[in-house]
Amino acid sequence: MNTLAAAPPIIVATTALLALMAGLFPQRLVRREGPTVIAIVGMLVAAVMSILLWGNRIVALGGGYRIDHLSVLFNLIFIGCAVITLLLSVNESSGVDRRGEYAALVTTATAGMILVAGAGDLIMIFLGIEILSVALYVLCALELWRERSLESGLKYLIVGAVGSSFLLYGLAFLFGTTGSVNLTKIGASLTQASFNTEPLLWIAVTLIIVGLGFKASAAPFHMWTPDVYEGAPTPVTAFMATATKAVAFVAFLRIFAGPLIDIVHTWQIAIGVVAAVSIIIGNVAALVQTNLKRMLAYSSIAQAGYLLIGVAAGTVQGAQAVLFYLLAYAAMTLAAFAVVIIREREVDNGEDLASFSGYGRARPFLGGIMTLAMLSLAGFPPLSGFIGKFLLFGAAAEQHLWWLAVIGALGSVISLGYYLRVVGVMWFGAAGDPEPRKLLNVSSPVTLSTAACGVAILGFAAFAGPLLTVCQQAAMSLLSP
Amino acid sequence: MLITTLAWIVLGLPLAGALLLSLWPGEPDRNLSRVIGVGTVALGFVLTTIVFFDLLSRTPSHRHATNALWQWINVDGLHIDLAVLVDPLSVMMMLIITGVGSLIVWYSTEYMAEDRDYRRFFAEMNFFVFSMLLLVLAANFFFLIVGWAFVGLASYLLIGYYYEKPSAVAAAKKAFVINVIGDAGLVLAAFLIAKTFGSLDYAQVFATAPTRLGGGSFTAEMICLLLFVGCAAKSAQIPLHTWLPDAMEGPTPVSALIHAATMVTAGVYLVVRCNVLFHLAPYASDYVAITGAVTLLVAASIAIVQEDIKRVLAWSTVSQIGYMMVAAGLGLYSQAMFHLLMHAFFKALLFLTAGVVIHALSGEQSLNRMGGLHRLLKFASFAMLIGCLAISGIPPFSGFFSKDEILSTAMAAGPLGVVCAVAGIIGAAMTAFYMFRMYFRAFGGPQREGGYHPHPHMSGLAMAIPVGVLAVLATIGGFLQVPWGRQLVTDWLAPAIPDQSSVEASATVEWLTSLASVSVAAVAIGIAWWLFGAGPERRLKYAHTLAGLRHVLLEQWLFDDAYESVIIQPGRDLGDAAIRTAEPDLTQGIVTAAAGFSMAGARGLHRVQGGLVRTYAFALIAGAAIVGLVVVLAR
Amino acid sequence: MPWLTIIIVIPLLAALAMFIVPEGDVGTARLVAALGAGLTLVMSVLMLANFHRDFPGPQFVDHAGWATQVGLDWIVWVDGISIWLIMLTTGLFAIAVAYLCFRTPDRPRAFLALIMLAEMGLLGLFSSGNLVLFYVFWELMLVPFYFMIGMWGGAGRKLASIKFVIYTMVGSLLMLVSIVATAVIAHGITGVYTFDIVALRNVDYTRPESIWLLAGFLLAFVIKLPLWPFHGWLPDAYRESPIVVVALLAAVVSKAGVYGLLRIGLPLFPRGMAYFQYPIILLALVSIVYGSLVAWRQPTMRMLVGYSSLAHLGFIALGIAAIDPQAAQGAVLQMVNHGVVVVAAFAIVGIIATRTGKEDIDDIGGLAARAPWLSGIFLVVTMASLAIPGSNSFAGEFFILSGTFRHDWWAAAIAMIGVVYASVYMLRLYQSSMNGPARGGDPRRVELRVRDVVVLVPLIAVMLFIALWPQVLAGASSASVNAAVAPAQVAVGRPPSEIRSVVLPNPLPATVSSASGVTGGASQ
Amino acid sequence: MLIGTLSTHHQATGVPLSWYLALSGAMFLLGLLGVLIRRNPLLLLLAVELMLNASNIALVGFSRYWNVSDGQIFALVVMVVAAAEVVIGLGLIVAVYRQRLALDVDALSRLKG
Repeated sequence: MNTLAAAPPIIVATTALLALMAGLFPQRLVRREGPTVIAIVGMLVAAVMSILLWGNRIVALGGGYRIDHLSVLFNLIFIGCAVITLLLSVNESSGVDRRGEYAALVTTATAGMILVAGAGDLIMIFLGIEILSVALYVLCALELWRERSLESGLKYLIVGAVGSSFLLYGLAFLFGTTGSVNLTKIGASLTQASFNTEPLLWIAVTLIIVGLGFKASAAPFHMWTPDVYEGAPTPVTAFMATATKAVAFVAFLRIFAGPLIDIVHTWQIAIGVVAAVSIIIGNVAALVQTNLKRMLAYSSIAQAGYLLIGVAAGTVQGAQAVLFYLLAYAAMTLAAFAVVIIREREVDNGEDLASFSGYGRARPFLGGIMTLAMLSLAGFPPLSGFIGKFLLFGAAAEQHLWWLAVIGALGSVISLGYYLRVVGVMWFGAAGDPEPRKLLNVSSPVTLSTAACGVAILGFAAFAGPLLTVCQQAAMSLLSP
Repeated sequence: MLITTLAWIVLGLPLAGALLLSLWPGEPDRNLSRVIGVGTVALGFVLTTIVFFDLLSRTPSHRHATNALWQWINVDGLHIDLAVLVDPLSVMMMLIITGVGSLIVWYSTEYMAEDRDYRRFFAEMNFFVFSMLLLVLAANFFFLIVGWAFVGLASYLLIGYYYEKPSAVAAAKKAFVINVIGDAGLVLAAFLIAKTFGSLDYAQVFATAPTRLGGGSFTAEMICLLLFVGCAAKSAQIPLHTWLPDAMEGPTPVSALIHAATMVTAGVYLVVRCNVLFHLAPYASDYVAITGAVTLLVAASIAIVQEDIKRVLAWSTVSQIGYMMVAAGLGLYSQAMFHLLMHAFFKALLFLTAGVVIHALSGEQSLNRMGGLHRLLKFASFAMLIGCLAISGIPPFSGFFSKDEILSTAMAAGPLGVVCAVAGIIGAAMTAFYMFRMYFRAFGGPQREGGYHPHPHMSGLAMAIPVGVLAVLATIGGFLQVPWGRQLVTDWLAPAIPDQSSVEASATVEWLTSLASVSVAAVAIGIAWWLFGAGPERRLKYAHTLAGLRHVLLEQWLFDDAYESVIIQPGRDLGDAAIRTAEPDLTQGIVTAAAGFSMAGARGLHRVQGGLVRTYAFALIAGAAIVGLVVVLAR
Repeated sequence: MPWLTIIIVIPLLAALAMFIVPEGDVGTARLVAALGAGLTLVMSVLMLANFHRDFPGPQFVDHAGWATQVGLDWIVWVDGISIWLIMLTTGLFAIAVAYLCFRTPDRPRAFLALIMLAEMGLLGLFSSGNLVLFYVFWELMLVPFYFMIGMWGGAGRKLASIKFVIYTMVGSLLMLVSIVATAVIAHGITGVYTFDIVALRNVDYTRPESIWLLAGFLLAFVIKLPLWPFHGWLPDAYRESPIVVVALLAAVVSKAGVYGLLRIGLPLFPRGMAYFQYPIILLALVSIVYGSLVAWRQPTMRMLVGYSSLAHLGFIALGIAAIDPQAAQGAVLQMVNHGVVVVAAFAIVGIIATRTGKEDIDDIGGLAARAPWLSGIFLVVTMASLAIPGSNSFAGEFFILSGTFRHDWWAAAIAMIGVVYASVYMLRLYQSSMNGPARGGDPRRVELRVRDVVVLVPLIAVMLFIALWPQVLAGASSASVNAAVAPAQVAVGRPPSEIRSVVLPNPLPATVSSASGVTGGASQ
Repeated sequence: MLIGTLSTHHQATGVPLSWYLALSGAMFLLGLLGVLIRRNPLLLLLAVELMLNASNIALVGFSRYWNVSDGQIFALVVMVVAAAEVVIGLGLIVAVYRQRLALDVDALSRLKG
């Protein structure tokens, strides 16, 4: 029974192996489509498994992994992002021979994420994060022949390793302060004693914030993000921008909103400051970007700042807001990247903002999706991005973190400068090249998943009620170990 | 009930006429325009006489009736009804408006016969009559203000009737704007009244005024001063008088009806209507009288040098209203109304006669190009002479009785009254001088050089009959109210003017004043005859004496220049300055600065992000230090 | 019958239906828009017919859950204030659609769809019974205007559109913070976490709380209005937008700011309003004088009318800041009046500009000679715009200033400067285009045609009706206005004799109104 | 509580916890310094290894202090992870080399801004 609870990560990890093997098949058709199909099917099975496990609270793997509402919700987020990433990569021009590795790496990373979401101890958190990081280093550099891809992989590796070291060092100190790696036990020991004046704990908290902040690409630990996002293959960027960010936040929640909740005062302001700095730096730096991927990278930095507001609140409302906003954020970011991916296939410089001039009028559907994504990211109601921000501000206000809410609001104003620039270029700009290289089939998986993201942006808002109930249950599960 | 219904009909007729004429699809037949234009006003006059006799048949204390059509609005306890008040005062005004009005509109049918926009003229005339009737019939201050503004609008439209002429357009705008200033004063007065009394109804305000406002209280003074701002603007009293001479750009019948007989006297009407309030505000009343006295002198002095026949009459109007204001300010309300009535007769006569001349000379208005018209236009000459004698206060013409009554009663009304009476007597001399200057230059002396081409033609009956009727009225009208005889006007108005001050001049004073004013007028006429009666030679000989004064007079005491340089140009400059500096620098500046700040930050971050791994690692470490510091500090 | 929901949804459906209309099929697009706007208008008129005139509280309450656990709900209702704004919106949008149907813009489907979306946003805004919903619609209406300016505007449209949005959003995002904070603080006081406007009216915030919470809202409101010096978005947006958009911005969108003050500022944060009373009065007065002066000196017709609108909105803001039932009633009247008049003014400017091809005042002249009907209607509009006594605008301005005068006579006196200047600049507009020697092409071409008449005549008819019988509006709104102003009156210490409404009204029970939903309000 | 016991000798070994921590801290800082000043990617990887191993020492030290095995298990996991990272890192370095690019991280600055 307990092992059954660990089924999702196990299934996904197995799927990764199967996909890898499928990529080695002699038949070209299998080599081309097999890995993707296997990976998607395998992950969907894991998703179904997770859904079936909804409502259960099971501890498995000797306390290292657990199934609760939170982990199930995140499993679905991760799998959703991974599946859409894979769908967006279909027909990618790069070699068929790498299909197996590509699908396997994405799936492996997903397995690592799932482990973090269900982590019951510090080891599992670190392990999961490293599994996905290592997979992502490779994914970034997957287009080895492209200098930029390589650069982004190596940069990510080096800076990422430093970040991981910070995280690890922080985890080590957390273990050292409490004498346990088990999250539940850490929580219990922190509740019992007064740790207000414990320098080791301060070091632990600081280093964990840095390490996770790095993974979440929060400022000032964000500087790798634009470079890596720009250099990596765009579907990988989309995956990183959504799933990886979600991992960082589930780790944040698992650690801070879980065992460290009783010493909230030691980390609340610090996380708040990181959030504020991220919002300001991300939004301001994005203003002058002309590369859409880079712009979205900075936007993701700012969005990390918004999500951190919810973490800083350190309440169920905060966690709930983070969860909802992550869902919304994933939908809007994937939608934006999906359109960029499509544009990249149509023209050479598809990631340049300039190539989107007049795009909305030429392709109202894709332009519409992009517009929806941008408006939602900017927080226009009634899109899901707005509801997320509204909840985050509410969580901050509940904790009287007024300054955070105000900075968030001002940051949103700044963000209009670049989000609306995209919209403006698409709809108000002079029409670009009249004859794109090739038209994607409407029924292609790429188009369908793009549409799905667009629908999600609206749907998450329309069905905010039930969705929030789910998020709330997930958030509640943080507090009851 | 009957009389209010009739009042509503009288009010509605010209409105219906105006609407009918302006909304008539296509170009209506000229006869139709004529019939509607004259018919509505004339019918109004007939109905008004019925009202008049109905009121006359009642006992004086029952000579009033109000009727509301509907509750216009009720906001926070302030009820405003669309209501009329029929009382002796309003009926008297109605009689003037519809009576003189129908004569003038009739006259216009011929005067405007050549005009392209026939129906527009009658539509606007009808609209004016409606507005003026609304003004006098309103039973509360609100609809008084509405009528007040509507006559301003009608005046604007008719001054700017020849809208292709830039000078007419400018004059119209000037008249409108100055009248809006007056409206503003009136509206503020209404606010103060509403605040003080909680009502704008005449009946309620006047009934409770003595108890709610102490005599001479600040509120009473303020109300009356603010009301008088409106009166001054409408009745062209200093310093808001500058629009009236320019208003002569309108067709002559318009000048006769609006800018002589009716609209410009609305200010007098209002002061008389609010006699209860003015009675409680001695300082404001004094101010009214002083303004009247100053205006009558200033306007008369300017009239002396005018070369345009209509502008002479315009300034004389300003001056004559000054007399009425003197009377009203001194509390001599019925005297003011009597003079108003007489003025309506003789000034309408003068304007219409001037119109006959202008018509005969195909639009010529300058006195310089007239002369010796007596032989060519006998009828007009006699009519004009009657008008001049009347306005100069020569007995037994109408002006003598009304002006004389004002002056003699003023003599008895305290020191200010004496001062005003003296001013009035000086004014009377000036009036006689400039009127006969006009008369002699137009009709006397030899014909102008080169004669008249085409030959001046006598007008038709439609113009002649109104002139004739008015000439008769200007001649005998004064006998309505003669000293020690029947005081018909005063008696009639008595119910509407409860606070009639019991100033009664002694017989000696009365005789002396009359003698003084008549004799100075006669001397002035003599001088005018000597100077102007014989042709241009003598006039030109003396043209350069007192050049400085003459210049000031020609510049109309520099009021326009002062306004232009003190109020209008600074306003323009301020607006331009706002557009030049405040708009881009202040309102745009904040935004631009914020945007610039953000962009500078963005460029700074752009530079920092130099692509070096070590920078990134360093930022990580620095960030760790900051977070650590915050953790330690915030603990 | 869920009146309001239907009224809000019809334009949305019309906008969505534009997606199905085949490209290039202008006729169908027009038909869809006309049907959408027309049906909305008819529904709103029917709703008005069922309106309970004397009831001060919410009516036609529709309530449906959305994300109830976080206070997000679909609560829409109207009271005596908002019903008129709903009528104004449906009426003016119908006019705008009529105008557009005869002058089909480039890419008509998209434009008409955006117009319909804008209508939905405004209708939602004016009927929101929930602060978050209010915010949702507040922002929602921004988006279509952004696109309309950006896609159909003039040469500087890109900058104008983004400036318009960013400027507005500065205020509105802080408003979002305030909205959240309001609920949080109210939660601390009452123990109920709600965004329901009716429920929040009874919350007794401390003075600093009230001030700070209102501050967030206030910025959004004064930017939307706009009041000087927050009108930085106005010149560019007015200069670059299509004339229909300018008209709607001036006529309806600006009312959102005023409505916010009335619906949220006065009843929810009376102490804050007491604190900000004089700052708002001051800004309103500056707007009046400044707007008038700048309008006077504008070179183009549309900018003249645009800045005149700044001045007129200053009057409306003054009426609310006066904290007096009479002034507030005047402001409500004037909201409708200004909307009707300014749309007519812009319509005429648009007609003249399209027929002569010129917008500069000095380039046009003497049109009255050959276009008497245009001239006549323009005169009526001019007079209404400068609020000549007897016009509908005067009814509003009179009570605004009369109410202001009662406590702050100086403010009313200063505002009179604006009244006088209104005549100066409006006559400049009228005379220079209509009078004088003919300039700017063949005036005969400018004369009104049927397409113009269908736009202008309904507006003129409304103006005349209100001029003749404003009690229809005032009577149906006074109860709500009194209720809205009463708390602030208490806060500024007005004597009890002046306070017309003591008890804050609850929604009209569903059995009395014909609304289907349950009430969203809290009990006393 | 813990801070007070940092300097007390552990019964079993006699090596106080603070010594472990001092060593680990020194290694961590050394690694950081290496990351900051080195340009060769191989040496950078080495520096990162140093940082990871600093954590390992801390983990082991704490594990000893609390007398639990968690920390040691953690350290073992870290070793595996570090190995994996190095493998990937070396692979990428080889790829860089194959692209005939300079083995200098400062040269990896095409992506910036």
